[in-house]
Amino acid sequence: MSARVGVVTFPGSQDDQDALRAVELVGAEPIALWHRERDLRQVDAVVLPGGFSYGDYLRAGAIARFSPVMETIVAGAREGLPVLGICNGFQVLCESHLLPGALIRNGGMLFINRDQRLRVDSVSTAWTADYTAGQQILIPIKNGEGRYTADEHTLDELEAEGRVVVRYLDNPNGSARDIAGIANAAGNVVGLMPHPEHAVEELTGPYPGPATDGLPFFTSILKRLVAA
Amino acid sequence: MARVVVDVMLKPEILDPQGQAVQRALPRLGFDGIVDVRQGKRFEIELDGPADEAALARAREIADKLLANTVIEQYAVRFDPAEADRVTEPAAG
Amino acid sequence: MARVVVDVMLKPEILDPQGQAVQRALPRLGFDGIVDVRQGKRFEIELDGPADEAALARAREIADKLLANTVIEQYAVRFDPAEADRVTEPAAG
Amino acid sequence: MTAPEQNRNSTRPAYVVDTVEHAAASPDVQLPYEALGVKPDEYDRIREILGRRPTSCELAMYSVMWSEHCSYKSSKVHLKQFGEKAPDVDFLLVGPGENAGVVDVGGDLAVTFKIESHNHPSYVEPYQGAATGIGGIVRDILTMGARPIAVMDPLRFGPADAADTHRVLPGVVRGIGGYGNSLGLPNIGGEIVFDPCYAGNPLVNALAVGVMKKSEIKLAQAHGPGNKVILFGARTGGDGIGGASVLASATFDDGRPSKRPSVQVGDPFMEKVLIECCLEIFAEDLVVGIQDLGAAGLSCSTSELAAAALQQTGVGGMDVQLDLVPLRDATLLPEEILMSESQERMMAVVTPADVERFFGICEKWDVTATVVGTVTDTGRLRITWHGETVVDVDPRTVAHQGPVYHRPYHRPAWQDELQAATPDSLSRPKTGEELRETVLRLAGDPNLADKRWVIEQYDHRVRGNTVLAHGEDSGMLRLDDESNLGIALATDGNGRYAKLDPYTGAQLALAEAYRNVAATGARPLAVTDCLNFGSPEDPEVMWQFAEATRGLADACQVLGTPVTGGNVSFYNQTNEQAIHPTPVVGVLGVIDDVSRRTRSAFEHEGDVLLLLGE
Ligand SMILES: Nc1ncnc2c1ncn2[C@@H]1O[C@H](COP(=O)(O)OP(=O)(O)O)[C@@H](O)[C@H]1O
Repeated sequence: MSARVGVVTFPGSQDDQDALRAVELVGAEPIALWHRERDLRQVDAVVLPGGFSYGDYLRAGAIARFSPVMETIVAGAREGLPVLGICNGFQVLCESHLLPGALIRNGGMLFINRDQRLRVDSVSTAWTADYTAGQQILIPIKNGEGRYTADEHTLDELEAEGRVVVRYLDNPNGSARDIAGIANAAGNVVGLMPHPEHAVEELTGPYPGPATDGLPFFTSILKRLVAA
Repeated sequence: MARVVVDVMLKPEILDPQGQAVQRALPRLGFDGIVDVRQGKRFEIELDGPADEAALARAREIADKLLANTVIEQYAVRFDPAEADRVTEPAAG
Repeated sequence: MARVVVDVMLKPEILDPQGQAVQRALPRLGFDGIVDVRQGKRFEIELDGPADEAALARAREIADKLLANTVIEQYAVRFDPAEADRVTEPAAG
Repeated sequence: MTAPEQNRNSTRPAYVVDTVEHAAASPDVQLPYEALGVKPDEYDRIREILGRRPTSCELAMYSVMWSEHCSYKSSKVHLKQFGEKAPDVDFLLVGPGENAGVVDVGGDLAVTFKIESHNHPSYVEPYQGAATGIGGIVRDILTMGARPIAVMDPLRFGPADAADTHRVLPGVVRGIGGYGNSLGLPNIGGEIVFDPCYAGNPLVNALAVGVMKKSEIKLAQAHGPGNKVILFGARTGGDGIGGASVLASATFDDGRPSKRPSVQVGDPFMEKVLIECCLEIFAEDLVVGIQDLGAAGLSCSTSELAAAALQQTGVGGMDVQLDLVPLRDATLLPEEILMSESQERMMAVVTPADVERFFGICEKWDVTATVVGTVTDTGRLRITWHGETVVDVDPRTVAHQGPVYHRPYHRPAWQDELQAATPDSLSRPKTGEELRETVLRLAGDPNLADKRWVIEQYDHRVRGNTVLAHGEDSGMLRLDDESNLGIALATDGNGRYAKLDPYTGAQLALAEAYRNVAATGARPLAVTDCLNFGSPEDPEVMWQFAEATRGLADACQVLGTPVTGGNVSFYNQTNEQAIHPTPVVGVLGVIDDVSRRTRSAFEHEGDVLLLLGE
């Protein structure tokens, strides 16, 4: 039996189809989850996809956090359910207090979509085991509110505990300490601003490549789930 | 030093998708009886010089030129509010 | 009907890119001597029922739960301001 | 801030409903038809059609539906050629006339695409104007039963260093990005051209493309007496009352601010939810007909849905209860409700048996839906307001039988002189210094500059099917993961060529888009066009329009690519100063296997370069 990976659709989610496709590409079973359902349909892991849930009008992720499905996900995450929040999903995770800090308006005020060079700094999370520590990768970013911020104490703690998962090599938006993604203390919950689901196929990934640097996020979780 | 507050809101006849999104979310969070929500912007500006009419006039010009899009928004300019009005409430846990 | 205003601002220690962008733009528009600009949100909420302490308490709960992200923001809640404070200024041409 | 409630009643005089009965009994009442852009002879025709004076609601409907923007009264006689000269092809499933044309791309898939302008609103309020431009064209595509899958944005601005360009351009780009990104639609290409002729009249054209199963094409028609008419999506507000239509019918002139519309504000989240809601409704085959509400709002959707059924089967009609329309502003009068251009609304015709299921899907997506009327067999469109009849017309007279103008046109006197000035008369750099100067000027020209500042504000990856986008000759999308079937799209236009010779200029625009599609490896199939011109009341502008249209129709015939739909934008001028004639042409191509696409960059060292053509 293969691993079941759920992808939540909130009203206003955009990259849910892409996330489902990425899950399928690595051989896991993609399961669509709906924000109103508390039932997680026995998934082994969850992806909160990118997009503009509820238009992101109030604050990115602020309203989605209160969805019924999030109640179950928050409870599950506290007990070890692997959760990956991508972009809007990362914002939802911060709003839900599964991850510390917050994401605010980019330094240049504008929405930025570009292929971004990153460094993987932690390979001990559920979602990054297939990378090597310090590996440089190319993954698209696309957001208007992607600037990570947290108080100094939190930032120091994240660094000390090795919970900074990916960093920008050339910081596009003023994120504190070049942070592009972080994990919770247990390493099962990861939030990322870059979109690994947009870097999984030669045909549609970054050009000029490498085009498929996002795949290991999905292979990492698959291996962990199949091994478990 | 003059401390001025500029409030910018969409004109009443203009659709406010942001306020509506909040309003629609509230019943789901258990808040009923919310008749209307409008969302706008608040700017706190510190200008050098005394807190006089000239400072207000400058702030008004800034609001008109930059802070508000007067095609769809209206604004109000006033001096730093009384203590009670300050946004200093400690964040509740 | 209770009309309540909720002001939400980033905590002072949190960097405010939007306020900074405004501040940087001002000299280019010919406005000098602007020492600081912070940008936040203003909500105007209408609740049914009387304008009493209970209404304020409800609004405060809404602010705390939804309107502000208390990790980075603080808020103030108060009744609809006095006339002078209203955002009804006609847009200047 | 003053609550809307406080205005209510106090500021409105007691309103007397102008009913059909009242209109018949008061033939001498004068209505302000000219303020609504209706010409005296047009008003006479309305009276003739009705056999009485129109009610104020009827006049509202006729005025918006007979406006240039909605009726194509000046362009119709020329646009006919696209049909008359249409090449004989077997892949055209729906031709011009519907909300968008539909093309068979192989397998069980069909593609619909269309380009439209939102020029004037984007000048008035760049962000919202451009945003709602995207919203409108996407709803056109959705209406055909398709899932919208990408957008493109050909843009024209005044000089890059002009103050007004600094006001307009950033707002337009943020608006297109803000709305398109929030819909989850990749932006796969566009154009930005700076030219002084667009100062004061920037062009914001938007193209959308969608895909559907051939069996799922939807049409805008209200068949089946007894079927329910459902309005769903956003509530109706006072947006753009007399807006796009009135604005598009009268020359934009700074001296008359009263002509400026109240601005429409877009709610992309509402539209995204509306898209997903509609697609679920389509998948369960719950609609008999569907129409989006764009310019002319309810006037357009009710009359067009009812007229189409009558036209095709001879049976039709519709009763609508206007007071059931959910309002954002309770003070709106029936005339205003009929004219409101509030965004993010759709109208569907649903059999009584399917209404419950329809409402269930709307509830799932939190979309407001209301039965506002019923299909009848009376042949009439009847609209009531709190029990009183305010409209009783043959819907065809509103939707299809608007005025048709044969506007006079003639070749401008200056055309010969313009054409005589060949490039030979231009001075050439002779010294190294002059050459350096020329190179630097070219390198510094905004028209040749890197467009990254714009492109990076657009999401081009969402949906995961973008094979080619910005930086390439045309955008390319995968339609099918299994077969790798895909489409390519390019838009092109050159106002300077078109000014020099509108006939050839339009053909060059087509040829360029055609080549751009072909160069990626796709086979060009079909065309959509947005014809941006000055005032049709100027015979020289009208000549440019006639020539450009003729040129495009002739070229489409030769290339075998039918025009499947498009848009005309007139009155792009300030006082006497018209923009260059700017036909923008979009070409759709199909490619059997997107993995065999050709990029525009050199890919491998050692590859051989070949030059084709003269
Ligand atoms: N407004 C726009 N929206 C989206 N893409 C654009 C826009 N303007 C230009 N582009 C894209 O940028 C790329 C380069 O544009 P440009 O420099 O005008 O080159 P070209 O002359 O090859 O079209 C093209 O792929 C084009 O599609």
